[in-house]
Amino acid sequence: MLIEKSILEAKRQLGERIFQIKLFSPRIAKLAKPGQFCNIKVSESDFPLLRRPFSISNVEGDSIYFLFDIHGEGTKILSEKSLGDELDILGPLGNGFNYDGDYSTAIIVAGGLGSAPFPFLTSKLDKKKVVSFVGARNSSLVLTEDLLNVQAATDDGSLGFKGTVVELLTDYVEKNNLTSFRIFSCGPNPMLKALQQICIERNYDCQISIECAMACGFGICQGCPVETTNGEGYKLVCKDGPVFEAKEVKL
Amino acid sequence: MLIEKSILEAKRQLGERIFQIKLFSPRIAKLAKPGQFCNIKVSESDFPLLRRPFSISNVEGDSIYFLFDIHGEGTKILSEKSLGDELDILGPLGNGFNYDGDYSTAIIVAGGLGSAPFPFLTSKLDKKKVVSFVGARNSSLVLTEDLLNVQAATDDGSLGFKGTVVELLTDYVEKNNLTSFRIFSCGPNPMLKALQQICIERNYDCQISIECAMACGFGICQGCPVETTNGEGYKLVCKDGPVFEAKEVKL
Amino acid sequence: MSKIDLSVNIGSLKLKNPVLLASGTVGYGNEISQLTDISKLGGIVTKSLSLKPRKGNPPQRIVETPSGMLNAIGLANVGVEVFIKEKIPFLKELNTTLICNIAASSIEEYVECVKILTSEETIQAFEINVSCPNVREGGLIFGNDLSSVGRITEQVRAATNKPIIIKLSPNVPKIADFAEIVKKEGGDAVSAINTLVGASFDIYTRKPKIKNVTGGLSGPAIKPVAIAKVLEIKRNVDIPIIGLGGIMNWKDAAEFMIVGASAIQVGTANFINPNAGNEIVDGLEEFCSQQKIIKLSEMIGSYQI
Amino acid sequence: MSKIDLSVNIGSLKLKNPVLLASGTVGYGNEISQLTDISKLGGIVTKSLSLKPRKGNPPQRIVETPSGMLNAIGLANVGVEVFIKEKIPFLKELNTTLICNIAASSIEEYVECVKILTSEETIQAFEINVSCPNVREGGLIFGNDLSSVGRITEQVRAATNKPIIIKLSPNVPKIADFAEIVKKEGGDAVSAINTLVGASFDIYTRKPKIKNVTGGLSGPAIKPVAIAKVLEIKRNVDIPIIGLGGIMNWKDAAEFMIVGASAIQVGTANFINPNAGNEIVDGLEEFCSQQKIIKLSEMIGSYQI
Ligand SMILES: Cc1cc2nc3c(=O)[nH]c(=O)nc-3n(C[C@H](O)[C@H](O)[C@H](O)COP(=O)(O)OP(=O)(O)OC[C@H]3O[C@@H](n4cnc5c(N)ncnc54)[C@H](O)[C@@H]3O)c2cc1C
Ligand SMILES: Cc1cc2nc3c(=O)[nH]c(=O)nc-3n(C[C@H](O)[C@H](O)[C@H](O)COP(=O)(O)OP(=O)(O)OC[C@H]3O[C@@H](n4cnc5c(N)ncnc54)[C@H](O)[C@@H]3O)c2cc1C
Ligand SMILES: Cc1cc2nc3c(=O)[nH]c(=O)nc-3n(C[C@H](O)[C@H](O)[C@H](O)COP(=O)(O)O)c2cc1C
Ligand SMILES: Cc1cc2nc3c(=O)[nH]c(=O)nc-3n(C[C@H](O)[C@H](O)[C@H](O)COP(=O)(O)O)c2cc1C
Ligand code: FES
Ligand code: FES
Repeated sequence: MLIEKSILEAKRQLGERIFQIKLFSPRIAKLAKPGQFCNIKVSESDFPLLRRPFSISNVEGDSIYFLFDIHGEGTKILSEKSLGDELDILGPLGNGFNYDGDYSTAIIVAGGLGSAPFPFLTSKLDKKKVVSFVGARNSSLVLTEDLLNVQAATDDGSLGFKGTVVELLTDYVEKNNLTSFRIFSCGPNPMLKALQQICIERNYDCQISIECAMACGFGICQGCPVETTNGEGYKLVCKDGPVFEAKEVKL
Repeated sequence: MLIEKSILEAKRQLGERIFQIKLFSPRIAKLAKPGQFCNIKVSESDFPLLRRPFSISNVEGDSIYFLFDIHGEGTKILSEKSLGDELDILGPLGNGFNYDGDYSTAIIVAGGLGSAPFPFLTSKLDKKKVVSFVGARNSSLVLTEDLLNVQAATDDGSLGFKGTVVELLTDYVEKNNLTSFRIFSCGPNPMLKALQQICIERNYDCQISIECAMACGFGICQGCPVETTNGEGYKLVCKDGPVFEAKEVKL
Repeated sequence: MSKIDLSVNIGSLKLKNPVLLASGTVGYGNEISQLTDISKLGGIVTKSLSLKPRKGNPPQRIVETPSGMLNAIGLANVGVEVFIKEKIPFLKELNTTLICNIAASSIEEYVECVKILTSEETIQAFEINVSCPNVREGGLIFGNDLSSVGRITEQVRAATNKPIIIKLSPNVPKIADFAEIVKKEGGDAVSAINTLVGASFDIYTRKPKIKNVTGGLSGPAIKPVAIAKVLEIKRNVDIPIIGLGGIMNWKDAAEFMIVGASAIQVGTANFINPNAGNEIVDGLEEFCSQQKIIKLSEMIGSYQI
Repeated sequence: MSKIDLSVNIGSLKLKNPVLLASGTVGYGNEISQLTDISKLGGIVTKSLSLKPRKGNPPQRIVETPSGMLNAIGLANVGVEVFIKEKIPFLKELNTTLICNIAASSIEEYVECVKILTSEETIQAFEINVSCPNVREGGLIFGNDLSSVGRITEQVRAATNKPIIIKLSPNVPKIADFAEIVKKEGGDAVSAINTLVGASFDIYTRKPKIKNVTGGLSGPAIKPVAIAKVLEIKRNVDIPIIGLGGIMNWKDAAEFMIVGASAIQVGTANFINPNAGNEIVDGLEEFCSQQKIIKLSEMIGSYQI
């Protein structure tokens, strides 16, 4: 973990309010693992006050990618950056996905911007069969770039399956009689909750990446607790996560 | 006085930290008088909180000009605006210079950014002889554009007279045995104080435009008092000024 | 949208909507009326009046701070007499509820002001400013002293039949105690909050940026404090609350109403957006229609804890 | 530049420079030491410790506000025992002054904690947190009650020979009274300020954004309040003050020293710029050299009013 002043090398608009940015950040790029995130200072002034956390979406040589949507003031400022601008990035933070092991199929389950960390993870899964279930409210919010074997689900049926990615997933596992697989998931809380429930019921091997409000992003403020299921209190999303075993935490 | 969303039509950098901007602001342009100012919202967010006051530097058809230097966060943001950006402008505010009367020479005395209001005033002085004394710390800060018959003074002698504009002025008045003239001045407080003292001693006809911290700019906060010399308390710089008779206020 | 009932009551005072402009941030209404439609508002609260005119503090009176500002205006005002003669005629024409704010240096002065003004028909209620840092009694700021606030309320109550709103200081650990005593002594409502005491220094001159040394902190910076204070009063005392402190837009206004404010006041925001009050009225109406609320007053104190 | 003497004294505690990192904003030093050089600092103040471990409040614990943030961590900490076993060994290696902050629910617990920890050589002073909104005695927050603060100071004083710093609540009208009683009861210094009580609500769910309902407001938003409180203490009581509240950079730090702080603490800023403390040390040194100040301590309380 370190702070790196990183130059904006490329910016692409992927949807009405969705952006992908590429930053020259060689030292963070070298350390980064899939599922980790960075805490980005979006302005040079004290406004907005806090950094904003974003998953590392991909790493390409000395550069890192982020994928984000305009949510509030911070992401709006970020979306207005120009090529050549310098951003102050703290990372890589947290523990990433654990993708070692001898499962044969890696299943990615992403909702909306939850697709963000998976291009990077996918690039590391070259020894596995990968299938990706990507869902969103409607087709314009489905982010599938750099993912493999994608099946989409939308709430309104405007793309792919009309319904949730969790339904798609269970269907797939059942139809294919899968036994050796691991699920990697990221997305909105209701989706993760539904997934978590099914994984616990069926004893699926599943890791989820969760989000919550954060101040520091590296363990000094205690601002990002998540309750553990073992009754031992709280873990910190930033430091102990953001990736957890699905059965480990209460959402 | 009104609020007008005004599009940035042109931006010129006149010095290392000095900018001139041109805004399409037909309703304010129509009402504006030399010496008045506008209170500009430099960002769309609540940061910085307050508007920033700037003299109307010139009016050209439907457009108004401002001249400013990067002072702090607000003016920095202003300097980074792009053509086509919209600014929220409140104006015209205050009372301008009173240039009616039958004096024959109009003498402009400006220090640093105090040059700002004078292109507009000069454009209205077509019936008078105009001489302009413009001073600054050094040559790069002397702003003379659209002024007439300029004589410069710099603290370091890098341009024109080495010394103050006030010295230049007194010299000029004495050497030319001027009797029918009116002085219009704007600039830093120490300069205005020196000028004020001389004008009171010699009974020169002199108007000064003064600055102070402002919140509202139109008389509702009572935040911008200036003490009057008649012992009757305070006037408001924003509403009763920013232009005052030199002998009227205590600096 | 026109079916939504925006009216609220502050005791016996009925407002067509809950949006008021705060004392000291609208003068006597004349300047701001050029920039916004005052008749659309719930009402305005005039700059604090004292018995005699006050010229106020020497400059510098204000300074910007992160998301806020400090002011030490020193209650510059025209005094009761000039107010009646010169300001009331204009205010009468504004077609909005007029609340007259009073500040004084002694209990007698409060009473005297209210007695003189109570016969003015145009004035529909009094807001008693016991919380300005420049108003002292025996060295103690009135607003931080329970018994002073009690006595002021009691005696002002005796001096008028019009609704009395006591404007409370936030610089106390338990603001609910103050609301309680206001209620006990017959006050109709409380306003919360006035400014927090703050200061700012220039590190090069080592002088205070405000000549008065300390000033009152207002603006978005203090909103979380104000929300906590309004909630504290709501949870402990059954008295109408007028909420203020850092309200910039309708969302802030809605937040205050949810934690218990029956009406709200817009202060510092007027300096930046003189039309903020009107926009808040529109925003609240729109919000109600989205949320299928037909009476805005249902929102008051509707927090879910 | 190397001739400038940056050292300051807090009573008998000598610091190599006045820059400390504030309790609750550096954990126990391990994470932040990866991002900044702690040995360059005047010292660090550890997260509030209680006798037994506390798991803290349920989420959501923090929310951003205009130029600030609210937190209700609920004093999550490892407890005295684990602290000694697991944290002290690391802290020993940091080569900086270690101030141990204690929070408790009763006077006995404060005393007990101090008694246990006083024998730890690594700990050079205690900061007693009497101002956390979650610590109560008889329903009253310690920090807002003069006699509680007096008694805590007195009894903690009796339990250790190490310097005692009492961290004061800003949620009181006269903070100088609290500093006075700390001095009277043998405290060596006061820290001012802890967070202001605040709250924030979601207008759609009508729920508090922080599960605990209220939280502590910190960050630049509160700096003017903190400056006023430090100045108030300085003008009224002769006791060393550690100033904090919204310090983001060396200019803020200098402002606190000018109004009377002998040392300063960096809190919320650590979350955004973990190197802020080091940059402040450099900035103050540079400022001294520009201003021809050879002893930084000359700046303390050098305001010009
Ligand atoms: C580990 C992690 C990884 C993330 N990765 C991505 C990503 O790759 N792409 C993406 O678009 N978004 C991602 N997010 C969410 C992203 O951080 C927020 O959208 C962003 O902070 C919004 O900032 P804003 O100023 O635009 O919004 P505002 O709503 O104006 O402000 C956001 C504020 O709300 C707080 N907050 C409250 N709840 C949350 C929450 N659940 N998540 C984040 N902040 C919250 C933040 O701390 C911040 O202070 C991630 C969040 C986390 C915690
Ligand atoms: C009537 C009037 C006309 C002006 N005309 C011009 C002009 O034409 N060109 C120009 O470059 N500048 C002009 N100024 C000064 C200009 O307003 C300031 O430079 C500007 O506000 C600085 O903003 P900032 O955010 O960059 O600086 P910061 O220092 O970050 O913030 C400025 C803050 O300081 C306050 N402040 C304190 N003292 C003063 C003061 N003497 N003047 C202004 N603000 C003060 C402001 O209210 C504001 O909140 C004028 C000021 C006034 C009052
Ligand atoms: C410049 C200024 C002047 C004020 N004058 C008064 C006043 O005369 N009487 C009063 O009761 N409150 C006065 N206030 C306090 C406001 O009415 C309000 O309580 C406070 O500013 C908090 O609200 P805000 O954050 O919306 O501004 C003043 C505030 C400001 C900023
Ligand atoms: C997340 C967080 C946790 C805190 N925890 C503690 C604590 O455990 N003990 C304590 O005395 N102060 C605690 N504080 C208060 C800070 O030490 C400091 O007094 C306050 O935040 C004001 O300073 P700042 O504005 O620089 O942050 C905490 C502050 C924050 C923001
Ligand atoms: S965000 Fe600070 S500890 Fe996790
Ligand atoms: S700036 Fe508000 S009255 Fe002049």
